[in-house]
Amino acid sequence: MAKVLLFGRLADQAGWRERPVEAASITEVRAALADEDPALGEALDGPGVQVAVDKAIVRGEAVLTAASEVAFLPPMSGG
Amino acid sequence: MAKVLLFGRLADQAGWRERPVEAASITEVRAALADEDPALGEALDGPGVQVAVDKAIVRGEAVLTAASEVAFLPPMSGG
Amino acid sequence: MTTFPSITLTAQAFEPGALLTTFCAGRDETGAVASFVGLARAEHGQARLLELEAYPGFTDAAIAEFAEAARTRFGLHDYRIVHRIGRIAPGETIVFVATAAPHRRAAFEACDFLMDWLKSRAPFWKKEHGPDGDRWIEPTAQDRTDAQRWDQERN
Amino acid sequence: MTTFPSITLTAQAFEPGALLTTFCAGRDETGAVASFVGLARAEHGQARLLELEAYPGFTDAAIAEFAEAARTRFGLHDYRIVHRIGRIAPGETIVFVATAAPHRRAAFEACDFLMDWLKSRAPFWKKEHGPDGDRWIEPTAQDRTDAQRWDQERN
Repeated sequence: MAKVLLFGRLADQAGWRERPVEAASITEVRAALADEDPALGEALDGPGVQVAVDKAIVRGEAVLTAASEVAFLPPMSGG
Repeated sequence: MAKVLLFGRLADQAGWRERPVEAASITEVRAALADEDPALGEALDGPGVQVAVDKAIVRGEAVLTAASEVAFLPPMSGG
Repeated sequence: MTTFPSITLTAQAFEPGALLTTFCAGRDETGAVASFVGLARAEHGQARLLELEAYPGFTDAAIAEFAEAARTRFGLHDYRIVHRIGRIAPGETIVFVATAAPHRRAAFEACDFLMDWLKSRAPFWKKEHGPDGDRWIEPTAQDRTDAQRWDQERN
Repeated sequence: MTTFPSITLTAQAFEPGALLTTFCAGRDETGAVASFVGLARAEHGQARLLELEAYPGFTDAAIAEFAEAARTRFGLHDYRIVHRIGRIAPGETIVFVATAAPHRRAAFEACDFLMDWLKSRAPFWKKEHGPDGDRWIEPTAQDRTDAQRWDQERN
């Protein structure tokens, strides 16, 4: 179980910004979300989308615990 | 007769900042002031000292009326 | 040194002058304070409402890391960054950045540097609510060019 | 446009934040306000009191002429310049300059440009009252270099 956060256009597309997902790795998070919403799954794999675990950018895989926070960050616009 | 103004180090040197001087041209102002205070006369002719008549820089000579304001401006320091 | 936070993200409208006064107060050795206020434009009646999303704890940490690097790079005494998040109406302040340094060249350059980065690379997501609907926007080509000026050392 | 004077010379201490707030208020199309505050430094206990002399009617006219040229050169919406004259204690504000433009590059450059000129070429006479007596001072080599940056067109 991990807390998943979506930002920017990803949140608009999904229709939610935060929810728990049953998953022990980033790959499992992606699979669970794609299974339920294939268009969102594709968007999460799209160009420029970064993943942060517990507020630090992660490139590649990461092991998640129940307390992990996984955020999908579309390209940042600046302020 | 003209109103003569001194600024910056010229005023400190002369011991005054403003006084009337009996003169019908800049040359006459310089002569009258140098006559009375030769060191001041030399300072007014020194490098970088500019003359303004009625708040406009004048290079060379100018005819003065009773209402004229003649200012001697040492090199400006910026603010 | 500072008795105020260096970085604030806020959903409330704020008043840049009050921040500047606080930032300038009680300085004996700071000769120069440069500051910048970014305002939401009305775009001549296109009346876009701006919406900025941040990731609390991530966005402010990224700004802090960058700002501390700027402090070192430019020899700043201090800086202050306040950034609006949420919905911002035309004329309202989006961002305030102030930098304090012994001399003005460092203060100006650091303020410019921070703004270029904040406008192009800081982790915000920006949406414009316009007459034709909403759209998420990305940095402009000018923003990228401005930020890239600093990637090579200047003299 | 402006409901405040553009240029003020004042013998009274002033508060830069209040000026910034007034300058930023009611702007719908100005995206960028850059500003600069110059403060008198204590110079680590050398405690120089600064004294600035202006020629009223001449100094403000020269500043206005230069500032209007800057407005044209940088496409400014507006500017505000307040300069102290008389005796200035350490920590007090000497100068406030603010520039308003559609975008930040023009606002920053214009503010920088105005400050370089004000610090090196504006018609003021400056005296420092230090522990070893008074002395009239002239622009520093750095001030001249800063001002000369603008004599050739930049891109």
